[in-house]
Amino acid sequence: MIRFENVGMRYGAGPEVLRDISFELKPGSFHFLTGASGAGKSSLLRLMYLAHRPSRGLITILDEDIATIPRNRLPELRRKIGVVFQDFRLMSHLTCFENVALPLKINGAGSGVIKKYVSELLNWVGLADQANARPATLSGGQKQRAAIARAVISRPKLLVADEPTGNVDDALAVRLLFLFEELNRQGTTVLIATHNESLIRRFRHPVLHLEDGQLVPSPLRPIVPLRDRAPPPPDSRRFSDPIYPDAPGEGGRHG
Amino acid sequence: MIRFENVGMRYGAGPEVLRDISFELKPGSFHFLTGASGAGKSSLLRLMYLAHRPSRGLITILDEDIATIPRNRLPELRRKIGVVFQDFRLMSHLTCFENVALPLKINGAGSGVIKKYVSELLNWVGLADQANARPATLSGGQKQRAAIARAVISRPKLLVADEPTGNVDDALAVRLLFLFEELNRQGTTVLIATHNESLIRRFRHPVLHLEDGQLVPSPLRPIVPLRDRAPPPPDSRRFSDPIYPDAPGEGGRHG
Amino acid sequence: MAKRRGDIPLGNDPASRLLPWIIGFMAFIAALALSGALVLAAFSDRWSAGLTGTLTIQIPPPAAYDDEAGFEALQKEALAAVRRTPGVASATLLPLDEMRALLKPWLGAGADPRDLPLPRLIAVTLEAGEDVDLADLGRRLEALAPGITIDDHGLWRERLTDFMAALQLAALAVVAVVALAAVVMVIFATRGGLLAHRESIELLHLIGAHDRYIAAQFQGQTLFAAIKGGIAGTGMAAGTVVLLGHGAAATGAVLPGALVLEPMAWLWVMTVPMALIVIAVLTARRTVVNALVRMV
Amino acid sequence: MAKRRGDIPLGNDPASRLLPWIIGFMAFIAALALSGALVLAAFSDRWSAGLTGTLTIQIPPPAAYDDEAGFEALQKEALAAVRRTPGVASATLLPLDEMRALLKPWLGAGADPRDLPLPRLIAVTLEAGEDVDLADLGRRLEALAPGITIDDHGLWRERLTDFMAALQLAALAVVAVVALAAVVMVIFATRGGLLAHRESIELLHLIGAHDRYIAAQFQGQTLFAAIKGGIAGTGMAAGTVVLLGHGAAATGAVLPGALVLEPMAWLWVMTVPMALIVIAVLTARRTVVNALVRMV
Ligand SMILES: Nc1ncnc2c1ncn2[C@@H]1O[C@H](COP(=O)(O)OP(=O)(O)OP(=O)(O)O)[C@@H](O)[C@H]1O
Ligand SMILES: Nc1ncnc2c1ncn2[C@@H]1O[C@H](COP(=O)(O)OP(=O)(O)OP(=O)(O)O)[C@@H](O)[C@H]1O
Ligand SMILES: [Mg+2]
Ligand SMILES: [Mg+2]
Repeated sequence: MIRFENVGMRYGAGPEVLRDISFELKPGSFHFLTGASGAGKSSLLRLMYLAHRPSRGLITILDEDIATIPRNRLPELRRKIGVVFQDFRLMSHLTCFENVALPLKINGAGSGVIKKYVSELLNWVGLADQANARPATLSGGQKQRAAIARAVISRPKLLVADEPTGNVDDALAVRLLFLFEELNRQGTTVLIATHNESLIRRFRHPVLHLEDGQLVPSPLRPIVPLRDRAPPPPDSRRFSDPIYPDAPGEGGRHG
Repeated sequence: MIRFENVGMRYGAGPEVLRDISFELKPGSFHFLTGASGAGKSSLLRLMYLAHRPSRGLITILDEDIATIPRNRLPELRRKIGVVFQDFRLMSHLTCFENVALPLKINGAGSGVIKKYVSELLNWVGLADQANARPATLSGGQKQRAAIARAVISRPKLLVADEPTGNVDDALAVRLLFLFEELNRQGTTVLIATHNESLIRRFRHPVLHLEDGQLVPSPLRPIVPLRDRAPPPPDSRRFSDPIYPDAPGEGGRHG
Repeated sequence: MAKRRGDIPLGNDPASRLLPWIIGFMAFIAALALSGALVLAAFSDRWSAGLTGTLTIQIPPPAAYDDEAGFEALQKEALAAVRRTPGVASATLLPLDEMRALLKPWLGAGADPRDLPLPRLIAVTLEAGEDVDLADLGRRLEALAPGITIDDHGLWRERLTDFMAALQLAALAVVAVVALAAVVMVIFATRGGLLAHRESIELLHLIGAHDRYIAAQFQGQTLFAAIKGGIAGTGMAAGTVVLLGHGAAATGAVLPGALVLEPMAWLWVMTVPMALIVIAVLTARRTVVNALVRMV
Repeated sequence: MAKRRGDIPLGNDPASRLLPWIIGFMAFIAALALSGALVLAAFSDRWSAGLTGTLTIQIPPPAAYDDEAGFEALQKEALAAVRRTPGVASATLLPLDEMRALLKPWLGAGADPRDLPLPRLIAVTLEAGEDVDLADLGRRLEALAPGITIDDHGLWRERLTDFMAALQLAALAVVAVVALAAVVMVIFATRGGLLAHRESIELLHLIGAHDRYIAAQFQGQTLFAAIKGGIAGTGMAAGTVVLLGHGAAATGAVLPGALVLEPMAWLWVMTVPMALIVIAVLTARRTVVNALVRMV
């Protein structure tokens, strides 16, 4: 469970870029996060993936109160959170394959397991041909897909994606959203910050809307009940889980 | 005038990512460039802003044959080309203001001129408050707008923009397109690579479409005659020209 | 494939690329300075061995020109007294012939000093490392007969030791500066690496890497750089020392003993790269651990 | 505001931050080594001045004990012969009293060598820098009377000069290594800077900057680093030299002349930072210009 209560956030000694944020994401929910450029979407996500501490308020991430969690237990919690960064943050000296494999490697997975799951996922996002390419030689959309693959490779309990479809065309964006929905169906809580209005219209998930650092009702769609979801699209495929092989919902076809 | 004749391009010893590209952009024209992720849009733009040489074919940029131009005349030609990079490429240690001022500074402009024009332009793209912020402290959309401001600050003869609206919402995207159109109206040749279909639908400029490294007719809109343009939107504003004060079409209101 | 390479491109950043060179240079200087100090120590020992470790005792001839028997008895007593002294290895009465040979240049080649009333000299060799109580010996000899004097070549020895000590002090000062410089440079290089890779480090943190996982990569990198640099620098210094020794020998130097290092001294020189490696790794570890806990 | 700072964040990258320290360290070592060589040179000059520059000529007493007049004539002739020799500054016959004082220790305090047939000694001072043809002088003296010998203290002088030369050779080897190391390090640091900032450089190129605009920033950066490091390192070395000199003086060393640098020698030491700065800037410029023409 994710819960924000009266959260404020500032960078350094600057003004508060987030103010009085309160909301709750149920386990297994799927939300969009919208707002104008500079409204604070990325900042809110930074709080969720534990890159920043709030200046006030209470944050609970996956049932952990992040104000009291000791530093040495942070890595464990972070391994349950997958992040797609707005600027990708791929390691420039590692290949596409190695970048995607990184979370598994840090988790101590064996190279056989790594090879199997990473190849499968690269295939899914359409990067099989670029497996051995360095990020510098990837196109914008290819980088973005590699970043997405890295975020989902370890089947996180919480997936946080910042503008994950800004560099791909609409067809590919829809395909990537299917990937997130598949993950969501297996129990992952998903929050996606996006500017893409056609995506939000197509995938009827509830929307959190930020305006100038505060949560306000979305002009596109007020927050709707959790169960009101679009049915899974026909070409969504499952992929197997390298880290939690017995995760709920597992057992689909393998690509 | 921009002309490509049977151009091919490869990175290092890799396969050709562009093949048999032939087209011509008339001075003062405005084109979109579309194509799936990895189709070669950014590569084509790299050729246009002289970051890469073709492996074959003939390229003429602003009436210069780039195969024969001596190295010491390249800077002069490049100063006439404004570029919005897909990954922004802001200098991380310079402020937003200094980044936008860079082309003027390299051109030898005085600090009074720089201050006037940069402030005006930052105002236009909505970054007046962030003038003294480093890129690392800007949001994704703010970075993108700074990159756009830097590309247009010196009134280039050719403007090349790679996915300039990937990180901003549709309203802001439209506003930025107005900026490009205003520039275009003053004589700048514009080429914009984008995935944003709603933008292409709204601004009825001709479309170059890439598929797997080759130019094919656009599914959205076949290339249309140059004069078939949308009328200027009501809120488009002119801004004054720091480098070519007597550029054609100059004389609008100053913001 | 992902296993062989570190996650952070540490080998790539400028600071890391410089580190082996810096450490190599410092190892070179430190090893050279240390070798210098050691060579000087051995050399000064050997040189002053010709001056120290020996005494000359001079027994004046008796005032009465004809007391031959008394003079000989006095010589024997003095010799016995000297031999009894702790720390004396041997003592010999210089034969009259040698005395005369010594005197010859002063008397002219043609002179025959056979019948002169000459003082007698006792050549004393001291045991190595022992300190002889010269004051006590002097008192005892004085008691036998006034006028017996001890010459311990003190001035020369003092000059030489002072000079050598000054040189050695300079050499050791250089070694100390190198150790300090090594700490400073490693701190800077490591901070440089942390700065250059702060985004990679943040990313690793955010995907769940422990501090020790990250610190290990820095430590490994520094260890590698220090080993490379330390060995290369010390090797070059050793080569220089050997070459200088050979060069000095080739110029036909008449120095008392060549300018070469003893085997034990080589062991000391070998401690230079080891010390540098230990200093570098510990410094890097401390710097990284301190920095990491302050990051996200 | 945009004017004050370079476009490329050169001061920020690890290699650039290290550069002043590296150059400082190298300046320290080079200045110290050069000072050492200079101190040794001056010192060895002063020390051997007591040994060289003088000769002793010994005239044996005549075989006939009573040929006083002949002996004195011989002494005068020899003295005249010596004084005629080019390069001789002065020559004095050692008075008999001094002769006896010299002999006293050998003859015993009580002996009176007044009536001994002593050889006579001529003390010769040579003109500084002049080379005297000793073989010719020897032949001429031999012609006057067989048995006249010349003692030029050669062995001592040779030992000392050899030793000093070996030390100076080592010091100059260090200076040479430092110069080489400076070139290598600057090349690496500059390449590191080029690598670290290759994106900034590409961007500057793409928005129309000339190569010289970019190269100037690197050169300025290196100049700044070299000035900082060169001055600091040389200053520290000068401090060390002064301290060592004082330390040596304070221990009451009986060295012939203190271990201090002459004013002229200080000027030489000052060339160290200047040479380093020139080496650094030229190397940086070359490296950058070579690299830039190969970029877009
Ligand atoms: N590291 C930082 N230091 C200081 N201020 C920052 C930092 N990062 C962001 N900001 C400021 O915080 C505000 C919110 O930024 P944020 O990145 O959260 O916006 P966003 O909603 O993600 O925008 P976008 O859609 O453009 O990515 C902006 O005004 C931005 O300038
Ligand atoms: N520096 C490079 N070295 C080698 N290959 C590259 C390099 N840059 C791009 N490529 C390859 O060239 C192809 C075209 O890339 P390009 O960046 O032009 O695509 P794009 O149309 O801009 O895609 P996107 O919409 O995702 O940005 C891709 O397959 C990419 O992997
Ligand atoms: Mg953002
Ligand atoms: Mg692209």
